[in-house]
Amino acid sequence: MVLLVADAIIAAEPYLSEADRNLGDGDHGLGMQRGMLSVKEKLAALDAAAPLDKVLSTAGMAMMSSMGGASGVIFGSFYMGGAKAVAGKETLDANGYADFLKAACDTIMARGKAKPGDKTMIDALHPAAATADTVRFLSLPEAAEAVAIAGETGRDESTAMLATLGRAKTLGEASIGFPDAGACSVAIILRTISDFINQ
Amino acid sequence: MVLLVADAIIAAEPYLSEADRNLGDGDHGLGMQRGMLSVKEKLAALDAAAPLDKVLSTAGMAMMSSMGGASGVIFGSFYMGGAKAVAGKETLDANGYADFLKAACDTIMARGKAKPGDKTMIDALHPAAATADTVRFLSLPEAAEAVAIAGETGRDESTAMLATLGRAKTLGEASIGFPDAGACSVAIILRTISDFINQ
Amino acid sequence: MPLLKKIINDPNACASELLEGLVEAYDGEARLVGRGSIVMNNLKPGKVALLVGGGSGHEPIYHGLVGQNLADGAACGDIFAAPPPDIVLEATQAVDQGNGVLYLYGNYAGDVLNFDMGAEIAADMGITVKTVLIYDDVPSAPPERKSERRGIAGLVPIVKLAGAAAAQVTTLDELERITIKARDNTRSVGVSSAPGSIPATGKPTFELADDVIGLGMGIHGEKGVALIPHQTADDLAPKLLDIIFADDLVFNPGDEVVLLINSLGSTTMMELLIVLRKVKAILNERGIKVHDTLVGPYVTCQEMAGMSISLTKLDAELKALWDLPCSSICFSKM
Amino acid sequence: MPLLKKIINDPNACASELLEGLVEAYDGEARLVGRGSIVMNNLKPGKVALLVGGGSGHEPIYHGLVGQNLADGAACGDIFAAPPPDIVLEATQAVDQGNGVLYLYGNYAGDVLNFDMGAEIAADMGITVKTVLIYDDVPSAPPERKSERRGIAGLVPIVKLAGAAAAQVTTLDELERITIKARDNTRSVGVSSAPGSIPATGKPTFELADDVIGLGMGIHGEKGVALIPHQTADDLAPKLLDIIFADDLVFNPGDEVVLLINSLGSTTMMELLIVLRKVKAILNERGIKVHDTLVGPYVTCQEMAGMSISLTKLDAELKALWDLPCSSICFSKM
Ligand SMILES: Nc1ncnc2c1ncn2[C@@H]1O[C@H](COP(=O)(O)OP(=O)(O)O)[C@@H](O)[C@H]1O
Ligand SMILES: Nc1ncnc2c1ncn2[C@@H]1O[C@H](COP(=O)(O)OP(=O)(O)O)[C@@H](O)[C@H]1O
Ligand SMILES: [Mg+2]
Ligand SMILES: [Mg+2]
Ligand SMILES: [Mg+2]
Ligand SMILES: [Mg+2]
Repeated sequence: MVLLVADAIIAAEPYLSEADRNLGDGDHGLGMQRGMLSVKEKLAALDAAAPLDKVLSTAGMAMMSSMGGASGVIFGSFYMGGAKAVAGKETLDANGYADFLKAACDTIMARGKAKPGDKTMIDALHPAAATADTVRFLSLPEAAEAVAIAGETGRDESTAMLATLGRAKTLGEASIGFPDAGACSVAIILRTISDFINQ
Repeated sequence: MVLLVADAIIAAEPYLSEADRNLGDGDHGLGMQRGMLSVKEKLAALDAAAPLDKVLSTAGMAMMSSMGGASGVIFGSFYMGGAKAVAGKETLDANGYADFLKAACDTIMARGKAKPGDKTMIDALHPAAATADTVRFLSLPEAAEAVAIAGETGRDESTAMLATLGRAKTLGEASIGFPDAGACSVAIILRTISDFINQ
Repeated sequence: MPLLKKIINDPNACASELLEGLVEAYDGEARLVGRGSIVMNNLKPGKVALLVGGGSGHEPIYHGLVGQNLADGAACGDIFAAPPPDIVLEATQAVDQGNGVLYLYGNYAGDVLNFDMGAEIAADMGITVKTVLIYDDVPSAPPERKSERRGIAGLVPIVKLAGAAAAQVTTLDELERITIKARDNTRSVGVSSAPGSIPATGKPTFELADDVIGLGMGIHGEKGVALIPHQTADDLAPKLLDIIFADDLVFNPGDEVVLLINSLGSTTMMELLIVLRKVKAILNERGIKVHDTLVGPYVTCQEMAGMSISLTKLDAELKALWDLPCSSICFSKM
Repeated sequence: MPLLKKIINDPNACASELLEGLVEAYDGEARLVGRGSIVMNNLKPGKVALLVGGGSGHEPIYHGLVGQNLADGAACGDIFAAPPPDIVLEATQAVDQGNGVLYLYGNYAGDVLNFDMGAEIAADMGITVKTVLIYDDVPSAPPERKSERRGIAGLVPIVKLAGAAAAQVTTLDELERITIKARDNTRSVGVSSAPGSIPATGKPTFELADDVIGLGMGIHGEKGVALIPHQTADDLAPKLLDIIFADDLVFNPGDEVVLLINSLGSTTMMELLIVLRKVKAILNERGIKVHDTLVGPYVTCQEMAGMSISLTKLDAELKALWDLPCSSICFSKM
């Protein structure tokens, strides 16, 4: 699953870089691509029987140490932070997925100090995590789809936001009208997860 | 007359620069323009009764000190060198014109060490001076026209020549196929003189 | 954009290959450390260390400021990307001489996130780290939110002064104090007229209409705060200086400054000198004395076109530090 | 070509305005002389003088090489045009300290014609002048017609060495001898991938197809001796070095050299460093020791894209002169 996410992000490089070009320095897709290529490499080296949290933390570490930039720490923390929440779990259910997303979101917010509304990837991840929390009772496929939709909605809503953090900050009003690049990545990640679970 | 030549050269700036772009650094027209603007300025300051040689040497000095580049010295020497030959003369006849051109050509060749065939302005000036020498018996209008034609022929013949001097030298074979920029200037100068005398 | 015929190898290997080349440029004075750092050889034991760094693609900074009486090392990221925490850590361990390390870098979210993580791990290992952020780009935030400003070309005089201090102080606190003073005495403002390109994609970092230039554009090609008509050097220079003089740092007649006119890449030295001509005239009118003038492409964004003006106000302490000779790829002083 | 939004004033006044700006960059160390020269202040009486010069538009050279232990003055022409004789004369009179003046400039018809005339008039005034022409551009003529070659980026190490010598010698002959040795020990070769433009017209100095680069192109954008396919840094570097090694100057294992990787303008420092990486590897293989490496835009042609490699072979005398500190806008050494 993590590998599918990697491929989806790698395939989306031009789109993600373009998104960053509107508000930032145009390299978000390249950074994510660099990170995901490293994830694939590191996971290939990992033995197949490795527990879920080990897979996730390995992926997170790979991104953190290969990407650099804001998203290296941010998206590295996504997997690394989330991994703790699923320690010991063999498989994921709606409950575990909710725990994972909450832990990921909390870790990133603690690190990056971004709040919802700052026009960052948090604006896709936070609503997604909140949704996951409210649909714990659903089946994983149903929950994952609800989460994916929440992420996409959050990404779309970031378009209208005024950037108050990161590179786009200095744009002020000019930052309105474009979705945040990191939010675009989050939407792709959550969508890929749901499609995998639902296929 | 010298003023008409100045205006003709200034008007030909793009054409002369383009010619230099093919073989040199593309600034011949700009240098000649700079020189001729200075000529007009200096001659305006000169009293109208100034003798011919004074007018010519003033023009030559103006070019020499304002243009720089190869053509500053070369074309400055054209007027300054030629001026000596017409010292004391009130007006120009075919004889005087021939003397002027021979002196101009000799001065430039002494300075620049260029021989006919090196693909420089000499390849227009030298045949023109030679022609002038052979038509001393003609009327000035007839002689001036013959000289103008000789200059234009020389310019055209420079096209086929292999550059062995100046910036174009390093082009080797690549220098063949374009007329020399300085030769183009000479042709314009001699043509303007003839048209003025014949009008 | 015309097709750019860059003289490179693998477009995705530019950052690592240029760093290898940079180390070669030091002719044995510095070495490659870990995955992406350059560090001076034979640092004095006990020396208070100065570490700079940031994304690559802005050469000759940051890594070109490693040198004698300048930075002791630099942690380098990929093109336009802050170095990851483990590279920061590798550099920190290499420069540390037991007396603490000062991090000095530009104020960008990515850099702060990564350097902070590196600092945390270094602290766990018993290395004392302090951080001074560079934020000299006046138009990027109002004075009351100064600490949100970006770091641009003003980093050159700031690193020069910090490097001189690092060569002389005995404590990290002392280095921090002087570096903060250098930072707080530095203001910059710039314009950009054409984008640079991202080596990996060849794509321009932004687009700009033919008749406008971007005021306050970032050195990464981030959009500026305003688009103004393209204009002459003599019209532009006073506008830029007014932005600096309108800020909270007061420049009085008699004040001495270091002046830097920086090219973002393809803006020619000819243009910088024509701008300098006007800038000096204005400073003279105001009675501001220029102690030293720097002009050239120090902080670039590939072949981006544009320039910036930076002023660093000197007091006696900073002036003495400025006059200390230094040597590096980016900036040397006899 | 995209529309160039140069930051200038009157396009025909660029040369004079940039020179005024350049003088300002010296913060009182140098002054404007006559119509187009920059000359160091308080030269030592009796000093053997070194005068450089040439057309403008190639900043930071030539006039940026005026400085301490470098050139005493520079005679500057209009954009790409050699200075007229009277400017050469004004500069000559200003730098002369009664012990003779050495002219050191690039081998171009225009420069030779104008400097020679200046020298003649100076001689009439009783000033002893000698001339050393710089011709380091290997591809521009075969070894047997070496003296017909153009002067390109190799002028930087040559002027640096001549300037150091001028600060120490007591006779013009001695300065001439050392300068000739520096010139004869220097070789360069370059490529160009995109034209610069003439400020007055905005016109590119030449055109080049999208898939080729010009080998041995002049710094004025004169056509090169050959067009070769655009290629990687690792493919190009050996080809360029082979041209130098195939020339008449022998580089033996153990020889020490100064290496200069020069950008013609918009070629980025990143690219230069990637080329340097390969060049150093090749020199190491050959056992040639690089005593000092210079990398950056020293000799430019506006925003022309391209780079050159220069090698200057050092003997004991030249090495000692190289190590003398110097200070200028173009090149400083601690
Ligand atoms: N403090 C932060 N908290 C959360 N996300 C952040 C923060 N700063 C930046 N980001 C995210 O990182 C994205 C930019 O990533 P990227 O372009 O790879 O890094 P950089 O900005 O260093 O070039 C932004 O779109 C935003 O979503
Ligand atoms: N040694 C020389 N003798 C005669 N004419 C010369 C010589 N060198 C150059 N020229 C002329 O000068 C012209 C170039 O002039 P210009 O472009 O103004 O100077 P530069 O070559 O310095 O840019 C050439 O086309 C050639 O006709
Ligand atoms: Mg980015
Ligand atoms: Mg020319
Ligand atoms: Mg970035
Ligand atoms: Mg010229």
